[in-house]
Amino acid sequence: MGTQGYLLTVITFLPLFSVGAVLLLRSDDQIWIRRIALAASLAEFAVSLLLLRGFDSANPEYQFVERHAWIGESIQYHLGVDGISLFLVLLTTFLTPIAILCSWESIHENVKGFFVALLLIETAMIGVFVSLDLFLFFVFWELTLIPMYFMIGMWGHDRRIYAAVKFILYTMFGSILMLVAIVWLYGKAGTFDFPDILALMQSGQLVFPPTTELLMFGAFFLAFAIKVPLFPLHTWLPDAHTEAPTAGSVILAGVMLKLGTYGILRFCLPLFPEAAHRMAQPIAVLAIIGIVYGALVATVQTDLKRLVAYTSVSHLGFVVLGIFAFNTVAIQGAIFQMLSHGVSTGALFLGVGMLYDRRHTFEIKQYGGLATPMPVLMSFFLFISLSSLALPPLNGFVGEFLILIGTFQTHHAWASWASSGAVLSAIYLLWAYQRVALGEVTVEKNKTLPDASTRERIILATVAVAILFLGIASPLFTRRMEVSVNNVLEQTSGSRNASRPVVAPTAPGVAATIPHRALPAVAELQVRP
Amino acid sequence: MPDGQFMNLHRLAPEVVLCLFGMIVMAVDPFVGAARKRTLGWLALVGAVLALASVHVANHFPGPAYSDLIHADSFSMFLHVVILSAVVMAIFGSLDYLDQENIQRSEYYALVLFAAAGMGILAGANELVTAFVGLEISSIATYVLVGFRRRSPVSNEASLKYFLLGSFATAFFLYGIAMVYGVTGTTRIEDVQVALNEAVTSGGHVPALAILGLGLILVGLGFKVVVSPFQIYAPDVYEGAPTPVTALLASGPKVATFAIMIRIFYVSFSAAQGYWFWAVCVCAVLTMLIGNLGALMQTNVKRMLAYSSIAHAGYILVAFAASTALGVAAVLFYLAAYVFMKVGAFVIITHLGQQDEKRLLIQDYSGLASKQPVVAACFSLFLLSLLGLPATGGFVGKFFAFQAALGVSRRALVLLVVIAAINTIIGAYYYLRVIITMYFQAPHRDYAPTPVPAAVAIALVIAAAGTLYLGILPSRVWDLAQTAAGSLFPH
Amino acid sequence: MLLLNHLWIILALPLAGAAINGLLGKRWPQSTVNSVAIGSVVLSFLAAAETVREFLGLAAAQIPFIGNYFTWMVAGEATPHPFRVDFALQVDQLTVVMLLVVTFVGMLIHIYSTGYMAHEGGYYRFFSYLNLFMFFMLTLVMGANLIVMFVGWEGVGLCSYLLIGFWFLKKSAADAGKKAFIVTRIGDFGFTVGILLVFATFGTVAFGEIFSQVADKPVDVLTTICLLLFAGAIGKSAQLPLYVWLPDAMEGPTPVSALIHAATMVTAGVYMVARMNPLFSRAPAAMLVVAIVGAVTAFYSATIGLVQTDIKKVLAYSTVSQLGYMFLACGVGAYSAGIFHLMTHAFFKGLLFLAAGSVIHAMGGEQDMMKMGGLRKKIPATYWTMFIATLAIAGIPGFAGFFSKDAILEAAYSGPYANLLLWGLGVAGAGLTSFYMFRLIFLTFFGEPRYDEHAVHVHESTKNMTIPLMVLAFLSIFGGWFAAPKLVGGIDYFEKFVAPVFAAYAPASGAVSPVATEVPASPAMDLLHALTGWPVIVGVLGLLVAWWFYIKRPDTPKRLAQSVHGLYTLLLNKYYVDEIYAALIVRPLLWISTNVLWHVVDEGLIDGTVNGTATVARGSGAQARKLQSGNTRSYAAWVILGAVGFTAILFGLLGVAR
Amino acid sequence: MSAVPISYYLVLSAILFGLGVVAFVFKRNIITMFMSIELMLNAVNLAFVAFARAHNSLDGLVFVFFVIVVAAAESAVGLAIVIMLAQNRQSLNVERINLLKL
Amino acid sequence: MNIAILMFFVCALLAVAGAVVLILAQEPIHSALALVLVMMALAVLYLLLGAPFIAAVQVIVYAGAVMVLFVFVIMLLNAGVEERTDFSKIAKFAGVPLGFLLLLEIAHWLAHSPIGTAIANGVGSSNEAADTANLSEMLFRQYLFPFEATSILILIAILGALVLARKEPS
Repeated sequence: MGTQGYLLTVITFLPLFSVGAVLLLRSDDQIWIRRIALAASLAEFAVSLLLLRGFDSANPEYQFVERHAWIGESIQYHLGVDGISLFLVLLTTFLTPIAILCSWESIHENVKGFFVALLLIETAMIGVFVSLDLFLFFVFWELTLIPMYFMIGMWGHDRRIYAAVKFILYTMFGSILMLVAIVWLYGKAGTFDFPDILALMQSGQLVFPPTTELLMFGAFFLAFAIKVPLFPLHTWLPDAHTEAPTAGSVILAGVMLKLGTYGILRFCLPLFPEAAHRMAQPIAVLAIIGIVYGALVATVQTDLKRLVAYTSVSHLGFVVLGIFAFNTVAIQGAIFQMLSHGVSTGALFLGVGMLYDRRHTFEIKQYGGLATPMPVLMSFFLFISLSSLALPPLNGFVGEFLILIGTFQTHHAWASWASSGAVLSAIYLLWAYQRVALGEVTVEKNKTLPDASTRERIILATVAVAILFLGIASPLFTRRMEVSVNNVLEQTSGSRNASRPVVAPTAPGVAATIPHRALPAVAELQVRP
Repeated sequence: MPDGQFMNLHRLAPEVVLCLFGMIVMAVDPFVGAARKRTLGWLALVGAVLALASVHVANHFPGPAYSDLIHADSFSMFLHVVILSAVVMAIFGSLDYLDQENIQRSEYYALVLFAAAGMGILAGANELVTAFVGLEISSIATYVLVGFRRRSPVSNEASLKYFLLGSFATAFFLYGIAMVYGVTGTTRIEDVQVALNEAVTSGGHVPALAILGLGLILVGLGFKVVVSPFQIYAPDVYEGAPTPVTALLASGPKVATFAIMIRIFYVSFSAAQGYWFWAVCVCAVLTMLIGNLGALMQTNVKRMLAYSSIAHAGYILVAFAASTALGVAAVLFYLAAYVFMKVGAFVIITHLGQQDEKRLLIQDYSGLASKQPVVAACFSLFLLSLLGLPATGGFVGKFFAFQAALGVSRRALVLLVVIAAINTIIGAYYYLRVIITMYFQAPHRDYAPTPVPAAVAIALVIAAAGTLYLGILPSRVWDLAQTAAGSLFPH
Repeated sequence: MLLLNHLWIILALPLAGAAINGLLGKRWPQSTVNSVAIGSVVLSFLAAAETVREFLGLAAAQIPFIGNYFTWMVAGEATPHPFRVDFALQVDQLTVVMLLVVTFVGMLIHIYSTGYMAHEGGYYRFFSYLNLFMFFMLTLVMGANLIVMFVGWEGVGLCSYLLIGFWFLKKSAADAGKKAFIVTRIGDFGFTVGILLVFATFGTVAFGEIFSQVADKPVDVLTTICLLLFAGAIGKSAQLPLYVWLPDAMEGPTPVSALIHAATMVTAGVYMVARMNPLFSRAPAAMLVVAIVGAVTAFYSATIGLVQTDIKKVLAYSTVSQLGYMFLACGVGAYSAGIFHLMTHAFFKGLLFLAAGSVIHAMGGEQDMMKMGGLRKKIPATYWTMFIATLAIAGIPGFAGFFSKDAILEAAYSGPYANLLLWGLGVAGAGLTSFYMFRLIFLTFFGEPRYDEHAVHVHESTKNMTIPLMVLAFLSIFGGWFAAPKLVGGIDYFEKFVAPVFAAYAPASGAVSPVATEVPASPAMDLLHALTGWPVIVGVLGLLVAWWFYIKRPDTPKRLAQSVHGLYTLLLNKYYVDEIYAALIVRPLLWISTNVLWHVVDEGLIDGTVNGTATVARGSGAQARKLQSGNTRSYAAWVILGAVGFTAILFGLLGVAR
Repeated sequence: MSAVPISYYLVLSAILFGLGVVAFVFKRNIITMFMSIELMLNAVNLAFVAFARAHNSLDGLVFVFFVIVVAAAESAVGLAIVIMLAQNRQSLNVERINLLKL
Repeated sequence: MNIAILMFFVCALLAVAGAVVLILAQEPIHSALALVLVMMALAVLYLLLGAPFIAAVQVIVYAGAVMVLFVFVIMLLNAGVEERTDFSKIAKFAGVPLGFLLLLEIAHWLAHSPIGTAIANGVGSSNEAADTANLSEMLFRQYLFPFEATSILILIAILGALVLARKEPS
């Protein structure tokens, strides 16, 4: 995997630079702040499309690799994408302009800060997807939190502070333990470089005793599971979503939740195969509980945005389930589901946001019969709901069905239980749609609401097209993933069979960093158990 | 004794410069009109900066000075830089503060410089009594500085508490030294090590009296580096002291004392590592917990930051407990990062506190972001760094600390790191609370923000730059820290 | 071979129509919308017809003819179990039948709708939905693999949802649409799992590939598959226990009821079972279940039909009942009979609905038969066509329904899977059917008007509505004559035509419809036998009873109702099934979700834990502060404590070391 | 002629130091608290001298010299602080000086 | 029973007594005088230990200068009877007992330390090592640095006293 230019660096940091540009503007010059932010994000999307051109879907290695020493020898600036991260990067770059566009008018105070935060998040999220050095990964991982924290806290709704704090403490709790695990891993492997660590494991030089491995897996998984969020770690999500501004929700649901599932797929499985297989059963059970539970709770929500938030719990359950089926089809489905959920749920939040812009409430009671005043918006809303309830041939169906098919190969019961999610999703989405759109207009104010503006039509049309495209042209995506997915699976199973010595030897890197000058007492202390 | 070891002032260049300027400031004082005392501040600043520069000189002639009472090794030099940058920032922070409190006096600067000199001695001391003298120099100077706002009762009170408890603890330290001297017949760091190792080889274990001495020394030093249960005085003193002094207090003595602590524990008492390891672990846990929990419910930012500095001492002890060269390096790096973010934070408090430090409650900062976005941003940066968010020095510091601790595969240390990690979350809560107030809450109507004076601005720029530099490009400093740590263990 | 190679055109036309009308129709006059909608359907019908013509020219080996267009889903290509779904369409005899029925009836109903919907808002929307439905229905019947079929399957469900709720301002309509979609989805749950199991078993989802392997798969697996798939069919074709959505679906505009809820969509289940016949034929248990469900439903819903007064509701229950017959047919192995009945039913039931629509139209929206009567003279066209349809459904010899229903009951009586009990149910159902259908006729068209003649001025519908009626009436008579020769010992041409589909993968035992194997005795006897068979007898009986009840002694029903009041109310309330479902499933689920899952688990347990930890932390924080008493002496005490403590620790370990 | 074992001196110094500690925590008057610190320092000195004697080296005595100087300096500042405090407060009772707490 | 031991015990007793009085005395002035007593006793012990110079310094600097300063301040602030408040429970119930515990602990280890067995010379026996010349030699050569440092220390002390104790220009 030779270095192939600096494309990834550009993609990762372009938003950051545009932040600089935005900062240069006067903070009351809202129009230009918006324009520049939008232009930047569109440019970003265009650039990121270059990835598709150069990407070789037959190559299992990481591509567009960049690798430079950063801190000492052990910490590197190491970037690269494979079939798994490729589309997640694209998803990010695709959703950001939409998020910017949808907050075009709904954000009034401190516009500058808002778009700065948005662009910062983009950089951080892309960074997470492309970094191959655990340290670098963690840095980006944590950096996603703060801008989102500000976004929720500053431009959120009534209970925004509670939500923001809950969001950040919840997620930090997970990630800090992951940091410990990462550092511990370094202590054993002597490097933070993900591929190198894997190589060490493959060659049997680096082996963990089962218990340790389980603990490590736990530390990593907890961080990711909170992000996903996996039942029962999901309670930050409804609050965060409900309180966040529309753009925030779109990014949060669209991309940020995927950080979790991506992390599981990229790190938890290959690094701790044994543990992953041992924990597969309970985790799958949790995922299934999440699918059903999320759906049921969503059904009875009285707050539209909260409802959509809970659907995420349900849909992400599918993804986790797919991942832990350890089956190519299922995992491809899982990745695809990440994309389609990103688009569909993002779109749902867009719709909800547009309603909010008009009526400043999420209470379903406050709506009803909206199809009469705003047919276009509601038609889009229905279309999006349909994609979210996995109606073929839309995107939602493809993802879910691939997961189910794949999972069913290995675990009949899991898949069967999970399929019930499809029924439930129909229930909550259609019921919600009915309560919002159908029937007579119940609230006087709603009679005069304007239908979707041109800007909104553009946004909605874009996502609608994306939904349809994902649904019909799924092979364009799945084919590019397959090699990488098999690669991951091979890592996950391959190092299981690797013969292993009893005790884990400390890798050379460590010997280098703990020199012989260490005091004698310490020297003998280290061998002492 | 060969004269080679005698009088090598150049190896003490920083201290010399500091004392010199201290006296100059005093000497010039009478010729400066009451209105222009501020210029003395700039003079002192020049002194501090020159001292910083002179570290470079001293660095050129590493080796023992004054018949080996002082070591000008890279370890001491590293810490000199850290201490002196803290001093520089503190002085920048003081200039306008003293005007505003109208206590603009030459003594202040002189004392700061002398205190710095004391800390320098402490950092370089290679002999216990010398260390004691250094310690006292810095302590007595700071006792006075703490009480510098004479009209303010809290300032007096802080000064008294600090003085009483400080000298109380020092007495323990001294008695500890006496014990060590009693056992080994010497007070030179390496000689003690040799003697104790011999004792171990002959007697089979470290002499009891030495251990007792170590315990008493730990009391004295623990008091200065502010670890539980000797942290007890810190919140009161930090709160009562004039804010720039608090900045100095929270950084300088801590750094210097850690220096001598490392020398004593790692070198002199290396034989006893198996014993002090546990003491340090316990101490670390207590310190982190008490520091963070105490800060959790504070309404006064200054006091909150005081607690947070306790907590940070705890994190540093985690690295300290690693008892490897890597651990020392981690401690050094952490101290460097810590100084920038902490002093930065306190300088901001200094500015925001306004006349008579009346705006110290968290509520007072509500909506600050909309009135003074840059200040708020800086403050947030420091807070996030204290909280340990990536791309800041605080994070990298914690990271290296964890790395050092986990580098030694030992269950206790893993546990220690996990506890530290969980404490970070507790910490997050109160650091973020301040950010919430600044950004998420409506601004106070009655609050009229004072424009940021140049000096404060400079201090902030230095602090912020340092924090970010250590956060994003830590390699260079990390390498220095490692060589510094290495210089402790020749052979 | 022009169109066979471009099967997609048949689908594409209505889709295009839907898209055009949906996107642009809003601003267009009705005429334009009409021409787009009807044009697309007519073209698609012609295309279908042409396709059939070409198909007839194919050699047996080329059947089923498959057109493979693009790969729609693919995953794990490199793995031992690659999953790959092509968007492929196929044509075989079964498809041909469905194709013609769907396109033709669909076409007629489109034309009819131009009249019926003329005065409704959202005209373009209606036709765009209708076209979209055509697209999905055709996908369903032409799909060459389970997944494509499933696409159509779900798609028609969607359209039914949209069309039932077309008048979405009416809450009842919106509810009905939702109910239809969700209830069918429950069935689809089974269908989905069924597909999963199929793939897991056969490693493919394409019909041909599945059937070719079917022989060497264990019976229990096949049974499971069949039952799961049948669950889907139950939902879609409104069988017990999931039939509840269909009566409510009558909230939709009548043409919709005619097209979707009588002629085409609801028969999808039957089609699917027939399509999967190789599997079913090898799973006797599943067959039995299908048969039982069919027969019971046939009888059960007929009983409900007896007492309904809403003209469309009657037809709805009759539809459910008729679908029951089709499943009964499949269940007893007489697939062709089932499909045959599907076809004839499409004709006469479509007709019935359209006619009913015409009546309602004439009555100015009135649906309650009790408020009609004596319309015979006023709307003769409607009357005559509807009467014909009724004769057909009642199974009066010579009409379409007679042939198909007769074939089914005969199979149930003497087929390889014959089952007298089910046959009995079927016959009884037939009697009831004939009764309530004639009840409908008599109540509507005979007797004295029971409505205010000044308020409502009844008028015959326009040509574009009556012409489709007549066409369908014609088919309701002659649509069944393919089978006529059989009566005189000849062969059933319809069956002969579709037989290959069911024969191709039939198990050795030979579960093909029995009639073919039967040796004709004497034609006359057969004819007589057929004409005097139980079905005919009960049919006529039903007619007479209805005549007695509603013409001769109009007060009888009331008296009867009083005498068996309990039964009457039970029927009137449809056995309270909806209420039971609500009480047993819907409400508990909502209650649990709200009060247990959401409030207790989510807010109570999980958030409680989270916030609890925070509270604990704050509490201990408050305690930690208390250490700072501000009293220097206490501080001194702390320092001493530290000194003692640490020396203790150190010496403790020294002791250990000693 | 026999003489006094060093340990006697050491024990004495221990006793004095301990009493100093106790005094510090026991007394309330700032000045006397400060005196008890002086007492502790004296105890330390005694120990130094005794050890110096035992090792027969002079360093100990030098240390004592430094300690005394430091103590003197300390007392100067300390008493200054006491005076300053006395100017602002009525009581010299350390327990009444607790504005700063929690 | 020899004179050295006798003197040791007398002085030790005086010292301890002084310390106890320091603790118990109500009046700060009494405490001060008690402390002076302790210092004197110690000075004698220094003589016994053969450190006449230190003894002298002890008497002059400590008992002389420092304690006089104390007494002076006590007079200046005319500190009356100490009020025995007991706000700090922890000081009462933990501090004091632990103080004694610490005393015992230290005493125990010192008593049992091997060095303790070394015998000190009696009175008068002049100790070459300890003579003032060598002492100053050490002070100004080997320990020159701390010595210089202490000058700074004293400078600081002066400064401090200046800053803190001066009357406010009101």
